[in-house]
Amino acid sequence: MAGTAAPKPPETNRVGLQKKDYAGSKSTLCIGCGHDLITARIIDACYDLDIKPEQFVKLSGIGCSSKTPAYFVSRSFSFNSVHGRMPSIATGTALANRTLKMIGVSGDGDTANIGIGQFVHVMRRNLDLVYVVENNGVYGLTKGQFSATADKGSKLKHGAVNHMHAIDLCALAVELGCGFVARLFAGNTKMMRQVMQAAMAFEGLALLDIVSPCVTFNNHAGSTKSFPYAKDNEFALQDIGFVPAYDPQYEEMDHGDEREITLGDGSHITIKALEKDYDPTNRLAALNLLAEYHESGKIPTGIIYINEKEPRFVDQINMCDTPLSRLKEDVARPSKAALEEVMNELA
Amino acid sequence: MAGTAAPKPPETNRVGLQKKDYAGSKSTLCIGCGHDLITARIIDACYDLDIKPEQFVKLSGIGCSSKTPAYFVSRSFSFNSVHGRMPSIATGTALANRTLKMIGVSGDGDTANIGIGQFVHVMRRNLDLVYVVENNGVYGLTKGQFSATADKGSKLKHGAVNHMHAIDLCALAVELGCGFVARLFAGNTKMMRQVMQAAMAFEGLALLDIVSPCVTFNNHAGSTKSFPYAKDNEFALQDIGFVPAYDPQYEEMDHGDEREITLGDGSHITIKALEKDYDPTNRLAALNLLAEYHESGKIPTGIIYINEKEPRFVDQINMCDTPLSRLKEDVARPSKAALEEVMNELA
Amino acid sequence: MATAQASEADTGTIVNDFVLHVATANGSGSQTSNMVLLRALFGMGIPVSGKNLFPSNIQGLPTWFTIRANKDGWIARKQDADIVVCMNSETSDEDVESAREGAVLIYEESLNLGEKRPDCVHYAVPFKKLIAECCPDLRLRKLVINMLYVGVCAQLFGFDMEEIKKALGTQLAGKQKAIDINLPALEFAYKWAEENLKKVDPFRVERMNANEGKIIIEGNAAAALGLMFGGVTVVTWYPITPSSSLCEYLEEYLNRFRMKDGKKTFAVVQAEDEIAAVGMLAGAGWAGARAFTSTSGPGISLMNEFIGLAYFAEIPFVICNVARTGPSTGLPTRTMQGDIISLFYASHGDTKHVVVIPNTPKEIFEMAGEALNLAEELQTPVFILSDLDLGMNYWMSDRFEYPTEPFRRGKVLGKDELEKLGGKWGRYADVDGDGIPYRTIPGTDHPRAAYFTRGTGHTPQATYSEKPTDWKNNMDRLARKFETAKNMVPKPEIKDNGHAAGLIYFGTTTEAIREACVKLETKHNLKLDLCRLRAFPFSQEVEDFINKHERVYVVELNRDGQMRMALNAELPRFSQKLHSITHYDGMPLTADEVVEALVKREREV
Amino acid sequence: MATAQASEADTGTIVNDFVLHVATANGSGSQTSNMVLLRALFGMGIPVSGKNLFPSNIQGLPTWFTIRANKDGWIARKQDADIVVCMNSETSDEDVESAREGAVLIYEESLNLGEKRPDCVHYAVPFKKLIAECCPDLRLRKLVINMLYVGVCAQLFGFDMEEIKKALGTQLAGKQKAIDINLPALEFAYKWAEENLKKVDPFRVERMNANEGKIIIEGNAAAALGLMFGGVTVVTWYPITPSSSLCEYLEEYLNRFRMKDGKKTFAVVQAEDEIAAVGMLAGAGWAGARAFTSTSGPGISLMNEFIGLAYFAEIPFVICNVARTGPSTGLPTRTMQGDIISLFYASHGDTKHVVVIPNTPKEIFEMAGEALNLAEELQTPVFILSDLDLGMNYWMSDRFEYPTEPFRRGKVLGKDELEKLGGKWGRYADVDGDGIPYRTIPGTDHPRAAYFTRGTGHTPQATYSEKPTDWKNNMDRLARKFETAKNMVPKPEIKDNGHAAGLIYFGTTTEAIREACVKLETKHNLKLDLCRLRAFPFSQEVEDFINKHERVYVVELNRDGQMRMALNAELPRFSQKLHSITHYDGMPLTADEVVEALVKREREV
Ligand SMILES: Cc1ncc(C[n+]2csc(CCOP(=O)(O)OP(=O)(O)O)c2C)c(N)n1
Ligand SMILES: Cc1ncc(C[n+]2csc(CCOP(=O)(O)OP(=O)(O)O)c2C)c(N)n1
Ligand code: SF4
Ligand code: SF4
Ligand SMILES: [Mg+2]
Ligand SMILES: [Mg+2]
Repeated sequence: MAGTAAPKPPETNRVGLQKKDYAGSKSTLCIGCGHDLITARIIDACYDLDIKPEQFVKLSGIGCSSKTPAYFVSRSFSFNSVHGRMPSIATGTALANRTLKMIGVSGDGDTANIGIGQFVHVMRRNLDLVYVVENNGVYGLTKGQFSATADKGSKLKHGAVNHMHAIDLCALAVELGCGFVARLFAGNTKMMRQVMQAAMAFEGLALLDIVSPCVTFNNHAGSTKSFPYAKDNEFALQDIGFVPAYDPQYEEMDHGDEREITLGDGSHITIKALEKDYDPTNRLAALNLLAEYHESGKIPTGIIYINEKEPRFVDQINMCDTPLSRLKEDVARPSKAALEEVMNELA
Repeated sequence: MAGTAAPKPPETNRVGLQKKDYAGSKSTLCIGCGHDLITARIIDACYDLDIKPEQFVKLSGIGCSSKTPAYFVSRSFSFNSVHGRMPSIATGTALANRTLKMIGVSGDGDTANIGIGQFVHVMRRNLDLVYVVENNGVYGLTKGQFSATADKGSKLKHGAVNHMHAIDLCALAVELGCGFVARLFAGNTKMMRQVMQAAMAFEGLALLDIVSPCVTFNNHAGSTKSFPYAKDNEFALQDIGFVPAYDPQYEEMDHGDEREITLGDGSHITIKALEKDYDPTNRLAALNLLAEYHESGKIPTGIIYINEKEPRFVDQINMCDTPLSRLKEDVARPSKAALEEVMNELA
Repeated sequence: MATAQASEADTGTIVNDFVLHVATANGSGSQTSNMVLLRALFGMGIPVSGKNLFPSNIQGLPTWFTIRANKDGWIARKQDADIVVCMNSETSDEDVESAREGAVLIYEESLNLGEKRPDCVHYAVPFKKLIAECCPDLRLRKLVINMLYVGVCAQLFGFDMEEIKKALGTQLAGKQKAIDINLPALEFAYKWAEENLKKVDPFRVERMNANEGKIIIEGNAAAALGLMFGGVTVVTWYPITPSSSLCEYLEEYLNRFRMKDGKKTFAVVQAEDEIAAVGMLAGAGWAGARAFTSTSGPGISLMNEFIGLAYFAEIPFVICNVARTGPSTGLPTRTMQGDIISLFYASHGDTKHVVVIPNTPKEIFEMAGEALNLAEELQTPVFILSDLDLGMNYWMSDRFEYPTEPFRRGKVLGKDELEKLGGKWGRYADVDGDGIPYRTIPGTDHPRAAYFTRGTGHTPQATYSEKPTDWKNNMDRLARKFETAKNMVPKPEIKDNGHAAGLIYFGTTTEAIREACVKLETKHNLKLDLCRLRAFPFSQEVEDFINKHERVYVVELNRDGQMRMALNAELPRFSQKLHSITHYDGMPLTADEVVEALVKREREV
Repeated sequence: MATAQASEADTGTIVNDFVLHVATANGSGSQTSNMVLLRALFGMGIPVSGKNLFPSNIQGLPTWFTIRANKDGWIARKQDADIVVCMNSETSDEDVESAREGAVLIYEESLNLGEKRPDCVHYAVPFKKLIAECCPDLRLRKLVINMLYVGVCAQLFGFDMEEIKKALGTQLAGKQKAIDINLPALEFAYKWAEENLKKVDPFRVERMNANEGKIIIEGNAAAALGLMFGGVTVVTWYPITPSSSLCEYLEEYLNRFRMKDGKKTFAVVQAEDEIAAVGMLAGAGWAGARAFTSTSGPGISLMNEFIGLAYFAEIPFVICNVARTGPSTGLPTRTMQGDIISLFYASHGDTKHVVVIPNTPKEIFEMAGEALNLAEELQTPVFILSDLDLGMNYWMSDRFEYPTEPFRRGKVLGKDELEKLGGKWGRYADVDGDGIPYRTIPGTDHPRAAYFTRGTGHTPQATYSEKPTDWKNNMDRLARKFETAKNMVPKPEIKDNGHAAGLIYFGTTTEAIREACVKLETKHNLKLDLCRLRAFPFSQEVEDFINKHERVYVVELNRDGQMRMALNAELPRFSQKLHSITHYDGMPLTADEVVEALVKREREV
C-alpha cells in the first residue's frame, strides 16, 4: 500500500543467503561450552565469505568438538568419522574433489593424542584445509581425562596433576611446514571472527589451535584451559583484520603500521602488532615465540605464522583441475590401443 | 713351560666379558649398509660401559634397521615387534621391569611415518630409553620408497623427487621435551662411539637420529642421505668425550674450554664446541640451530640438546623400586580385610 | 492441588513387584536421585536392579533410568514400566504415550498430561513450584529438583525413610554440603505428597529379607576388584565408553590398597590410543608383568595387529572388552554382544583367542583374576567379554570371596631352573606335549636366559626361520596349545534335565533367560535344558550338551548370530541343530522376548 | 673339464616337461637370468610358470626360482625339481642333498659336489673361472655370473638362442649397456658348454605352439591394469610385501596412460601408514572417487576400524589384500590364503564384507574393474582376495580383453534427480527394497543434496538416532543389502558331472587342483565335481553345489580351514558334509599333495 514502508528484506550475503541459511541443528553440548562459540564464528565466517554451502564440506573425528559440524551449515556435506583420523578423510576428500572448501574440526584428544600421527602428516602435505582444534586440555566426551595438550602442572577437577610436557600444536605445525598457524581463544570473538575468515581464504593448510574451555570438566581453578584462566592470560599479539577480495575499499584504507598480506584469492589480511613487535612471516621468529611462551602460562593469540608460498597438495601431485569424482569414462578409461600396447609388451 | 710367556689373556671389561660376548648373529643386511656401522658402535658402547647383557634389552619395530637387534648382544633379550610401535613395547617393558637398560632401534619409516604418533608420545613420557633412528630417508626393506625424513628436493634412484617437507626428528624431540637429542652420521665412528655411551648412561630418553645410508636404494647422486653426501655435508658441532663414572682420571683431566656435563650415574660428558659456539643445554638455541640448518643441506652432528633434569617416567608415576614383574602375592594381592572393607561399602 | 484420576481403581495391592522408569535430562543430577531409590529398595531387602539408558553426550539430552524391584528376584530388563516419572519436558509426551496401559504416571503438573492417558494413574506434581519453595539457591534448583521425585515416590510407595536417608548418605558420601541441600528437598517433597496426593495405585514396597549378604555393584567395579586381587601390576588404557570406568575404578582401588612405603606397586598409564595401550601390554606381559587393559569395540579393532603379534609371539596379557553397540562408533551408550567373531578370531592369519565370558559382577570378579592366570599359563592374550549392561549398570550380587589360590604364573624358567638345565632350553619347544612352551623373563640373571622374540617365523629355539616345516610345526603347536586351553578355561554352566530342546546363552542375558524359562515352563509348558557358555574355546561339555539335544537355541544380542557362527565353525557336526535367537537394538534382553521367540519356534517344531 | 657322471643313463628323451630349480643369493641379478630362461621357454611356445622363493631381506640370502615347463599345460608348483642349478655355495650342500633321485645337477665345479649324489646327473661348471675370462670388469662379475647358467642351460636343453636373446632384450629393455655386458657372457657359457659338456640327461625343450595369444604377467600387474581400465581415480597405499608392486605398477601405468594436458587424471598417494591409506579411501569414496588401495595381512588388521566405519556409513572403495603367510609379520615372502575370516568379517560389531576371489592374472584384471563397480553399486568396501603366489609370481595368461561395459556407478542422485524429487530423499532409505540406498556426492549443486555421514546410529534421513528401532531397522537393511550382493558378485565356477564327491577351492590353488583331478581320475579312478568359489557372500550356486553332493572337500592354504569355517557359519545346514584339506607351510599347493590327501580321505569313506 502506498505510504507504508515495504518490509525490510532480510539481510543476505553476496550469494543471496541469510545468516540463518548457515545454521546447523541445535547443539547438544553443555550450556556454555567453548566449542559452541567456535561454531558461531564458523557460521559468521561462512556467511561473511559468501560461501556456497554446496561447495563446503565439514569433517571431524570423535569427541564433543567433533560433534560440532552438526551444528553449523546443515546444507553442507559432513563426515563425522573415527577418532583421530579426520586428516586422512580430508585428504581423500580433496583427492576426489579438489574444488571443495574443507573445514576439519577436531579436539585436543582427537588431534594430540590418538590423532597426532595424522596431524603430523597432514601438516607436511599442505592440504587445502582449515584444521580447527577445539582445545580444552581434556577429553570432554569421555568425562574429563587429561589430553596431551594439558599443561604441565595443571590439575583435573578431582585434583590429579599432569606431569607431562604439553604438546604445543602450533609449534609442531610451524616445525612441520604448515603455512598458516594461529592460536586463538574462543572467548575472543573479534579476533576469532577475523582469523576464521583469513584461514578459510588461505590456500593451503591453516591450523587454528583454539583454547575452548570445557565448562563441565576443565573450568576450575588449577586448570589452564578454563574461561577465567584464558581471559586472564590471553596475550593478544595482534590486531587482525580481514578484507575480502571484492571489497573495493581496501586500497583506500589507511594501513598505517599494519603488515598487509594478500592471499592467493585476492583477499587481504592486515596485521597490526600490539605490545610485542613480531613478524609472523618469519618461521624462526614463530618458533622462538612459541618456545618462549611454552612454559610461561601466557597464551599468545593471533596469527603465529603465515606463508602462502608452498604449493598446495593437489598441485604438488600435479592433479588435473576437474574433480576426479566427475571424470567420465572417456577420460578415466584409457583406449583399447593402450591395452593392446601393454599386451604386446607382455607377449 | 718356564721361559715362554704365558698367553696374553683376552681383553675383558669390568664385568669380565670380552668384546665378542657382545656380538650378535651374522648381519643379513646388504654389504656396506650404514646400519651395520651403528650395530658395531652399539657393541662397542655395551662393552665400554660394562653392560651386563642380562640387564640389557633390545627392542625394535620392522624394517632393515629394526632387524639389527639380532646382530648385537645375543645374550640379551630382544623383541622385534610390529611396524612403528617399538615405543609402546619399550614403555610396557619399563613398566614391568624398571631396572632394565633399554635400547630401541628403529628406522626413519618405522619412526617418522607409521610410528610418528608413538614417537611423539614416548618423547613426552621421558622413558629411560636409548631411541636410535637409523635414518636413510627411504624404506629399505620394502625397496626404496621415500620416508618422511627424505629432504625436500631429494631424488629416488629412478628419479622421483620428494616434494614434501622433511620431518626433523631432532627438532620434534627437542620441541616435545626430550632431554637428550643427538644427530649423528654412522660414518663418523669417533663421535658415534662417544655419543652412544653418553646416551646409554643418560637417565631418561635419549634420541639418536643417525644418518645411516642405504647403499642399495639411496646412495646415488641426488640423495641427501648417501655416504658421499653425508661425508661432504656433515658439520660436526662438537668434539665429544665420554668418561665413565669409575674413571679416576676424570678429575685430573684438563677440561680447557670444554663444557662438562655430569650425568646422574656419575659419568661425564665433555663437549668442546668446534667452529660454531653452541650451548646444547639451551632449548631455544637447539631449536634455532635445527631450524637454521633444516633447509641448508648441511648435517650438523653432535649433541643438539641435553638436560637430565626431568624425572624419568617410572618416577613421574611414583612406581616402587622393585620390578613389578617380581612382585609376589604378599605385595601384589591386598589383604582379605581390604576386600571386606570394599564389600561393606557396597552392601 | 494434585489430582489423581484413576481409571483403574484400587484393585488390591502389588507388593515389591514393579518397574519404575525415570525420564530426566543427563547431567542434571538425576543419577543421584535414581541411585537413592535403588539403594533404598536394596536396603529394604528387596531384590532390585538398575539400568541406565543414557545418551552419548554430557549434558542436557534425555536419559532414562529403569529400576526393577521384584520380590521373586527377577531383575532382568522388562519392556513396560509400571511407574513412569517424567521430569524431562522434551520427552514427556512420548514417555506418557508409550506407557503401558494402566501405568502410574508422575509428572510436572504444568505439562498438562492429564488428558492424554485416561487409562493411567496420574500424579501431577508441581515440581517447579516446590523446588522454588524448598531450594533458595537459584543455581542449584536445576540439580536438586530431581530429589523431589524421590520424596514423592518414597511417600507414594511406602519407602522406609531411614533407608532413603542412608542411601542418600552412601550416594553422597563425603559431600556433607550436598546432603544438606538435597535431604531437605527430599523431605519437603515427601511431606507435600503425604498432604496432597491421594494414593490410588496398587504398588507398595515392604521390607523383606532377600538381600542378606548382598552388595550392589557395577560390573566394571567388580572387574577392577578382581584384577587387583588377582595381582595385576601394569594397567594401560585409553578412555572409551563403556569401559572407561573399569580402569578408573581400578586405579582408584589400586591407589587405595596397593601402595607400599609411599610408592605404587603397580602402574596405571593412560596411553595415547588403543594401539599404544595394547603395545604397552605386549611389552609388559613379555617382561613379566600381569598386564591389563579394558576397551570397547573400536579399541578392539585398532588393537588387531598387536593382538596377532601377541598370539604368535606368545605373550600373556588380559583385555576386557566392555562391548557396546556396533559396528563402528555405533551406539556408544547401548549394549550388545556383538564382538564375538572379531574377538575370537582377532587379527589376520590363523588366530584363535582364549576368551572368558562372565555374566555377573561376582563372576567377572572371579574371572578377571582367572584371566590373569590363564594368560600366563597359556602365554597368550586372554579376553574378558563383558558388555555395557554388565559393566555400567547396577547389579545385586553376593559378596565376593577372597581368592586364596596362589597366582598361577605358568611355565617360567628362572635362574635356578636354567642352571639345572645347563642352559639348554628352547623358547618354543613343546617339551610337555601340551603345546605350551617354557619362557624366561627379561632380567633373568643367566647367560642363556635370553631369547629373541619376533612376529616372524621361528624355530623351537626362537631363531629366525622361513623354512616351511618350521612354520607348520609352530602353527601346529599353537593349535595344540589351543586344544589344551579347552580344558583350562571355565566350564559351561549346564542345567540338564533331559529335555529335547536346549538353549545356549552367555553373559548378561542370564537374568532374562532365567525368568523366561520359568515363564515358559509355567505358562507354556515348555521345558528346555540350559547351557551357559563361559569361555572360548568351547570345552567338551558344550559339545556334549549340543550332542544330547535334538535342537538347541542360541540366544545372543547381535544381528548375525555370531556365537552360533562360532559354534558352527568350531563344532560343525552340530550345525544343523543350532537355531539363532537374536536381539540387536541396543537394549538388554527381556524375558518376554525370549518367551515369545521360543514359543513361536517350538510351535514350528 | 666338466664331467658328467650319470647313474641314470640316456633312457630316452623327455621333451618339454621338467621343473628347473635355481638356487642363488638374492640381490645378485639372478632374477634377470631366471626371467630370461622363463621368457625363452614361453617364446618357444611351451607352457611355463615361474615361482620365486625369496627371503625377507634385500641382498645376500639364499633365494630360489622354480620354472616349470610342461607341454600339457600343468604349471602348478611341483615338489621335486628335475634340474637343479646351484649357484649359492651356502645352500648347495642342502640343495644337492634334497634333490630328487636322478635329478640333473648343475653347479660350480669347485664345490666338489660330485661325490654326493651318485644317483644324479652332474654337470660341474667352472663358473668362477669362466666369468673371469668373459667379464673384464671385476665389479660386475658378481652380477653377471648368473648369466652363465643361462648359457649352460640353453645349450644343454636345447633352447632356441634367438628366443634367449629376445628374452634378454625384453628383460633388460632400455638398458643397452646391460645387454652388452650380459649377452657375451651368456654366449660364452653356451659355447663353453657346447665344447665341454657331454649331455647325458633326458631333458630337452622343443618349440611348440601352445602360447599363441598368451602373455606372461604377475598378478599384481594384471590387477593394476584392471584398475586402470576400470577407471580408478584415487589410489592410496603404504608399502608392504607382497602388495607393494601392485600400486607401483598401477602408478607406472597411470603415469603412462592417464595423463591429460600434462596433468594427472588420477592421484596416487603414499600414505604414512595403512590407517591413513584406508582413511583416505573413505574420504575419497565418500566424495565420489573410485578409490583403491592394496595391502597385506598386517595392513588389513590395522585398517579394521575404518573398514567398520565404511561398512556402516556405506562408503565405496576397493582394497586388494595380497595375502602373505600370517599371523603377525609371519613370513612376508611366502604365500597363504589365511586372511579369510579376518577379511570377511573385518571390524567389530555385525559386519560382513563383499569379497571377490580371482585365481589368475586374467581374472584379477577383470575382477579389479568389477570390484570398482560393485563397491559403488553396493556402496560398501569391496575386497579383492589375492595372494603372494598370484601377485608376485609369473603366470601365463590369455591376453586381456578390453572392457567395453560402461562403469557402473550405482544409485547416485545428481542435481537433476534431486530437482525431480523436489529435494525429498533419504540417504539411508530403502526405496527399492534391495537394501541399497541412494547417495549424493559432495559438491552436488542442490540445496538438499547434503547429508550428514557418521559411524553412529542414524535414521533413514541420516539424522542422528539412538532409538532402538532405528538401529535395528538400519542393521536389517544392511543385511538385506548383503543378500542383494549375493546375486551381484561373481558366480562360482562349477564343473558338475554328477559325482558323489565335490571339491571346493578358490584362488591360486586352481592349477594344482586342475592337475590333481586329472591324476586322481587317471591314476586312482577317483572323480570329483568342482566348485571354484569366486566371491563372498556365497551365491545360491554354492549352496546348490554342496547340497547336491554327499561330501565336499574344501581345499585351502591355511591351518584352520577358514573358508570351511565361513561356509559353516553362512550355510550351517551343510556343515557335516564339509571336510577340510589344508596346507599351510607358506608354499603354493602342489597337485601331489591334493592327490595324496584325497586318496586317503576317499579311502576312508
Ligand atoms: C578408537 C576410539 N577410542 C576411544 C574413543 C572414545 N572417545 C570418544 S571422544 C574421546 C576423546 C575426545 O577428546 P577431545 O578430542 O579432546 O574432544 P572433546 O570432547 O574434549 O571436545 C574418546 C577417547 C573412541 N570414540 N574411539
Ligand atoms: C603394518 C605394516 N605395514 C607395512 C609393513 C612393510 N614394511 C616393512 S619395513 C617397512 C619400512 C621400513 O623402513 P625404515 O623404517 O626406514 O627401515 P629401513 O628398512 O630403511 O631400515 C615397511 C613399510 C609392515 N611390516 N607392517
Ligand atoms: S563436556 Fe566439556 S567439551 Fe563436552 S560439551 Fe560439555 S563443556 Fe563442552
Ligand atoms: S636395503 Fe638399504 S637399509 Fe636395507 S640392508 Fe640394504 S642397504 Fe641397508
Ligand atoms: Mg578436548
Ligand atoms: Mg629407512
